[in-house]
Amino acid sequence: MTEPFIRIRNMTKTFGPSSDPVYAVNDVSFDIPKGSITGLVGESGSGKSTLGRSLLRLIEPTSGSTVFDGCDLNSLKAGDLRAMRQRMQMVFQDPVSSLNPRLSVEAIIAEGLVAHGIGSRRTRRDTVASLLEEVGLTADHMRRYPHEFSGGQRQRIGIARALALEPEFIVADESVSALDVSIQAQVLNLLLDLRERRNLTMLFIAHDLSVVDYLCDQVAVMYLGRLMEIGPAADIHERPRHPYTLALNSAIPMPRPGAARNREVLKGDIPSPMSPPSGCVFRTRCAHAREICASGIPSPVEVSPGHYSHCKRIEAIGEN
Amino acid sequence: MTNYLIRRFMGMVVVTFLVLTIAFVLVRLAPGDPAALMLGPDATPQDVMDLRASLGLDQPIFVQYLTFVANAAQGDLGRSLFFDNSVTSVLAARAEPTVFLSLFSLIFALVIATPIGIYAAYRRGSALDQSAVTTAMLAASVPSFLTGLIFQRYLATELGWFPASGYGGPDAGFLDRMWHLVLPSITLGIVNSALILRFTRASMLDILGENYVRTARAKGMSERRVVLRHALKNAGIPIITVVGLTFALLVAGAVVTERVFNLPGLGSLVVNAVLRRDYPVIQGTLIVVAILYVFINLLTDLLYLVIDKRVRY
Amino acid sequence: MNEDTILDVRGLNVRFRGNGRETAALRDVSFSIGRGRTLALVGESGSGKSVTSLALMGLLPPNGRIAAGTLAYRHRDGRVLELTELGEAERRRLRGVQMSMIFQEPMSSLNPLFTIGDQIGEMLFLHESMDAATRRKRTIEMLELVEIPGAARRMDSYPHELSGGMRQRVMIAMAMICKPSLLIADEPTTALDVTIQAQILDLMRQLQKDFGMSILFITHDMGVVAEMADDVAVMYAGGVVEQASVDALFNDTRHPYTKGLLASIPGPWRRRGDRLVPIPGSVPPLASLPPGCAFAPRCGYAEPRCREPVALTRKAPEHLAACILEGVEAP
Amino acid sequence: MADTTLSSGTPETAEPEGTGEPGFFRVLLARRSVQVSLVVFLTIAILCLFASLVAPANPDAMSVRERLQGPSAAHWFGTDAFGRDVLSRLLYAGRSSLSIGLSVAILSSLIGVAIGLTAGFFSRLDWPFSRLIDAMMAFPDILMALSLVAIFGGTLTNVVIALSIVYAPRVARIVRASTMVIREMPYVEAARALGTRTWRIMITHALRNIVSPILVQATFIFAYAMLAEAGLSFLGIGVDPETPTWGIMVNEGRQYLDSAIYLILFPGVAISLSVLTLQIVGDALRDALDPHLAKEA
Repeated sequence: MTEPFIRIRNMTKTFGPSSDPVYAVNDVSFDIPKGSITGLVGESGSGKSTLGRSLLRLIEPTSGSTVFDGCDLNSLKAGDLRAMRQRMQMVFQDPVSSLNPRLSVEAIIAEGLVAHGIGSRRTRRDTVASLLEEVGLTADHMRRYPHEFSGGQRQRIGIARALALEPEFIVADESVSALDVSIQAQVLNLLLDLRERRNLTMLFIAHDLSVVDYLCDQVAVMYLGRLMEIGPAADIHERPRHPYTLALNSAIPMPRPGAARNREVLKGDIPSPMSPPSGCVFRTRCAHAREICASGIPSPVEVSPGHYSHCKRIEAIGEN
Repeated sequence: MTNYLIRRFMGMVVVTFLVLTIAFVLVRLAPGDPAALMLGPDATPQDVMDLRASLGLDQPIFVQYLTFVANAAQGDLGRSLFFDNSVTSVLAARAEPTVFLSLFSLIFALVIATPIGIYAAYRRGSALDQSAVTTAMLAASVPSFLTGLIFQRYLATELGWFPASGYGGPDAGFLDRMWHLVLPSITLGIVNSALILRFTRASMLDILGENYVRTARAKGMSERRVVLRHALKNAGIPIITVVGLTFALLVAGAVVTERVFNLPGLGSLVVNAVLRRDYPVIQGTLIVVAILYVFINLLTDLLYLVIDKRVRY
Repeated sequence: MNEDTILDVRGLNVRFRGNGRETAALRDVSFSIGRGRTLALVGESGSGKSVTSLALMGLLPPNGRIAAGTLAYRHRDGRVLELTELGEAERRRLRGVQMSMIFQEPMSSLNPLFTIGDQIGEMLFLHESMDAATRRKRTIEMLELVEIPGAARRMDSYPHELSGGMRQRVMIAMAMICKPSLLIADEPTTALDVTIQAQILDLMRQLQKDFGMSILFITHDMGVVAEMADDVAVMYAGGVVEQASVDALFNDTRHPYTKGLLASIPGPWRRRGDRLVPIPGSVPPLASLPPGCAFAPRCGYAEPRCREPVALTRKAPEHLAACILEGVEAP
Repeated sequence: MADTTLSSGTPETAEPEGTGEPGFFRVLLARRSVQVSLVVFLTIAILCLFASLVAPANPDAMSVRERLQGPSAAHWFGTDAFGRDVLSRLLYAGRSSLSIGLSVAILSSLIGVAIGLTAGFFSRLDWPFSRLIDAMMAFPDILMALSLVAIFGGTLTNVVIALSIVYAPRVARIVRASTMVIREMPYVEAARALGTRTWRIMITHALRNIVSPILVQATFIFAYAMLAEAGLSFLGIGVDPETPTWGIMVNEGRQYLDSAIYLILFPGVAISLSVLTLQIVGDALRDALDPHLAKEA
C-alpha cells in the first residue's frame, strides 16, 4: 500500500492541568489522500477545529503524529516547521477577525511571501494582483482595507492569502459558516475550482453535513473529541453505519415542506467535554446503546472499503 | 473558584512584597548616609559609626533588606529622623484627617456622580447628558488646589461660611474637626466625581446595549424597572472597580488638598518629610498607602465575586 | 382585517438615523399572520427581518422609527388595536402577555446576574398578580413543559450554568408563561447545534399545538422554513419579494430571488456531483439601493423595465410576488 | 486572461461596498468643541513656544515700584510681588509646563509599550510583569513622584523621569491588555500559519493595532502629567523655582490670595485650559480611531 499524502495517527490534544486533563481531541487517526477534499464534521465541543490546528502544529498536539508527504511534522524544529508552512495553509472561519483591519489587502495577501522572503516588492504586487483575480476580485482592490469589503469578498481575500505560498494542502476551518447561503454557494464553488486548478488537498471543517456532503470526497464525523465514522462521502451520505451520523443526517432541516416532520430527534444535551461518558462517548444520547457501550472505547470496524464505523453495535445499525 | 481565590491571594502577596522592595530600593538610592543625616552636621565620625552599627547599616545590603522586610511584616517601619518616634506612631497620629477627608469626598462623589452618570447614559445624547459630560471634563481639568484656593477665598474668607483652614484647635471636638473637613472634602470630591461620573456613564452605556436589556424590555416591564433592576445590578460591577481605583486618586488628591487647607494629615506629613529628607517617614507612608491600595483592590475583586456568580479564573 | 387574522402589517416603513442621514431599513413591508398559524419571515443578512420583529414589538433602537405603515393586532378580547397609535404604556402591557419574543442569542439574552427562576417568575410578577409560592409553582410547571430536566432544581441556576439549548428553552419558557397569542421567534436556533436545533423546533411545534398561538418565525434557513412554516414571506433588502403558503413557495416559486436562494442550498436531496448555482454578486447596502427592483442587478431575468418600481402582485390565489414576471421555472 | 475567470469567480459587486466610511479627520473634527479645543491648545502652545518673541517684557525683570499691580494696559495680566510682568512669566512658564507634559507622555509611552508588549506577547513573562505593574500602580502618582523628586532632587529632568515612571505602568497595562486580545485574533493565527516570525507579528499586527489606544492614552498622560507637575510645584517640591512653571506661579501667588487673586487665577486657568482642551482632543481621538477597532477587532 502506498503512503498516503497525509497520515494522522493517534492525534490527542488535552487542555488544562495534566493531572486533570480535558480531552479536546482523543486518539484520532485517519488519512487524507492527495488531491482529495476530506470533510470533518461535528457539533460544538467535537474538537474538529482543535484537530485541524493540531495537525498543522498551530497548537502543539499532546501526542500523536501528522506525516505530511513522508515528513513527520511533530519531529520538526521551529525553523524547519516554518519552512514547511509554505506547503500547508489555513483558511479561517470569521471573515472579519481573520483579516487585520489596519493592513491593506495587498499587505494581507503578501504577508506569507514577505515572511518567507519570496520575490521583490514589485513581483509580490504582481502575485497579489493575479491571486485577487483568481479568487474573483480585481487587482485594484489591493489598495483597499478589509472594512471596505462584504463578508464574501473578505473570505475570498482570506483564500487568496492562503494561496499566495502555493500550498499543497489547505485546512479550511468553518470557512463558509459565517456567510449567507447565496454567498456560501459562491465560495464553495470557488473552492471546488481551486482544487481542480491547483490540485489542492483539503481538509474542510464544518458543522453542516450538507455542505460537507456537497464539497467532499471523504467525510469524517467527530463527537466529543473522538472519531465516530469515516468513509467516502457517498457512503457516509447513503449508507451511514454509525447512529450519530444517522442522527446528524436526519437533523438537517430539508427545504422540502413536510419532508422531515416525523424524524427521530436525539434526546438530551451534548455532554461536557470535561466529564465525557465512559466507553463510547455517544452512548448517553444513542437509542441503540446497551450495556457493552459503557465500557471500552469502540474500535473501528471496516464496513466497506475505506468506510469505518466506531460502533460496538454495528449490526444493529442496519444497512439501509 | 477556589483556584481563582488562591491565585488572586498569591498575586496579592507577591505585589505586597514588590511594594516593600520598591520602597526599600527607592530610599537606598537616596544620596547621603542616613546615619549622618539623622545626627546632623555636628556629629563626629565616631558617633556616625556607632549609629550605623546600631541601625544595622554596616550589614551587607541583602541582610539589611531581609531585616527591613521582616520588621515591616511586624508593623515596624523604622524610626523617624525628625520626630523622636517610630514611623508607625507618627503615621497613626496623623491619620484621622486624611481618613475622614477621603471618606467624605468619596461619599460626596458617589452621591453626586452615580445617579447623574446613570441618567446621562440612559438619556444618551440629550442636553443633560452633554452638559454632564462637559462639566465632568471641566472638573477633571481644574487642578484641585485652584478650586481649593478659590473656595477658601470666597466661601471661607469672604462669606465666612466655612473655616478657611486648619483642623480646629488642639482641643477641638470631633464635630468641630469634621466641620473643618467640609470644604476640603468638596474640593477633593469634585475631581473624583468627574472620574466616577464618566465611568458610570460608560459602563451603563455598555450594559444598556446588551441583549439581556432588550430581553427585559420585551418582557413588558417599565423602563424604570429595566434600568434600576436589570441594568444597574450589572453596572454595579465596573462601578465597584472604579471606586477601588479611585482610592489612589483620593490619596494623591489628599496630599494637595491638605496643603491648601493646612490640615495636619498624612499628606502634610509626607510633604514635610520630603522637605526635611525624613526618608523613613516617606518610605513608611509609601508602604502603608500602597498596601492599603492592594487590599482595597482585593476587596473590590471579592465583592465582584459575590455579585457575579459566574466562575472566574 | 379577516376574523382569522391575528396580525396584519401594511406598508411598514422603518428608517434609521446614522452618520447624519436617514436610511430606509424597511420599505413597504406587508404580510399577515393567521390565528394559530406560523409565518416564516426568511431572508439573508441585511434583509430587514429582525428590524421587522423589533418594530412589531415596539423595541426599535432610539435611532430607528416607523416612518409609515399600519400594524393591526387582534387582542385576545377581540378588539383590533392599531399598534402604531398606542402609547408606550399600552404597548408595554401587550409585551410578554399578548405578544412575546425570543431571540437568536440565547447566551447573551438572559441576564447573567439573576437565576433563571427569577427571570421567568418576573413575567408573572409583572403581568399577573399572585403570591411568590404560586409564582414558583407556575415557573416550575413551565420549565417542565419546555422539558428542562430537574426543573425544580434548575430554578436556582444562573444562565452560565446551562448549555445553549437549555438557555433557549428558558427563553421559550419565559416567552410562553403568560400564554401570548403571538410568539415572535428571531432566528431561535441559529446559534445552536443541528441536533439541538431539531429538539427546539420539535418543542416549539409541540407548544404551538398546546397553546394555540401564532408564530412569526424569522430565519435565514430554507430548511427550517419548510419544516416550521404554514406561510412564508421572503424578504430582500428591506422589502417582501414573495409571500405564499409554504407548499406554493417551494413548489411554485414565483420570484427569481427565492429561486436563487433555493438553488444555493447544498443538501442530501441533490444529485451528487451537481454544481450549486449561486446568486451572483451580493446584497447592495441599504443606503444605495438601485432604483426599481432591488434584486435586479443580481437577477438573471432582469430587463430595462425592472428599473421601475415594482409592487407585490397576485400571481396565483394566496400567492404574491414583487416581480414583473409571472413566474420562474422551478429550481 | 479568459482562464482566470472562474465560473464561481463572479465578482459580488464591481465596487467594494464600504459606503461612506467617514474619514479619520472628518470624525475627529466633527464637533465644534473639538475644533475650538484644538485651536485653543495650539494657540497656547505656539505662544509659549515663541515666548521670547511674543512676551511683552523680560519675565525676570523686577521692579519694586510696580509690585502687585492688577491687570492694566501696561501689564495685561498684572505684576507679581517682585513687580515682574505676569503675562511674560506665564508664557515662559508655559514652555516648561508643556514640555514637561509632552516629554512625560512620550517617555512613559515608550517604556509602557516595551513592557506591555513583552508581557502581552510572551505568556511566560506575563505573570511577573503584571505583578510588577500592579505594584507600581499601587503608589498614588503624586506620592510616588514626590518621593522620587525628594530622593533625586527637583530638576526638570528628574520631574520628567519621576512622572514617566509613574505613568509608564498605566500605559503598560493598556498595551498588555490590547496585545493579549490581538494575540488571540485569528489574523495573528493566520500570520503564524503563514510562517511569520514572532517579532514580525509583534510589529505588523500588535504594534500597528495598539498605536491608536496609545496615542489616545498619551494625550491623556500629557494632560495628567501637567496636572501632576502643577501639584508638585504647588507643594513646593517640583522643579527648581529658577525655571518657573505654572504650578510654581500658583504657589508663589498663594500668599497674596486675598489681595491679588489674579496671581493664581491666570496660571491656574492656563493649566485648566490646556488640560481641558487636551482631554477633549483625546476623547475625540478615541472616537475617531475607535470605530474601526470596535467594529473590526
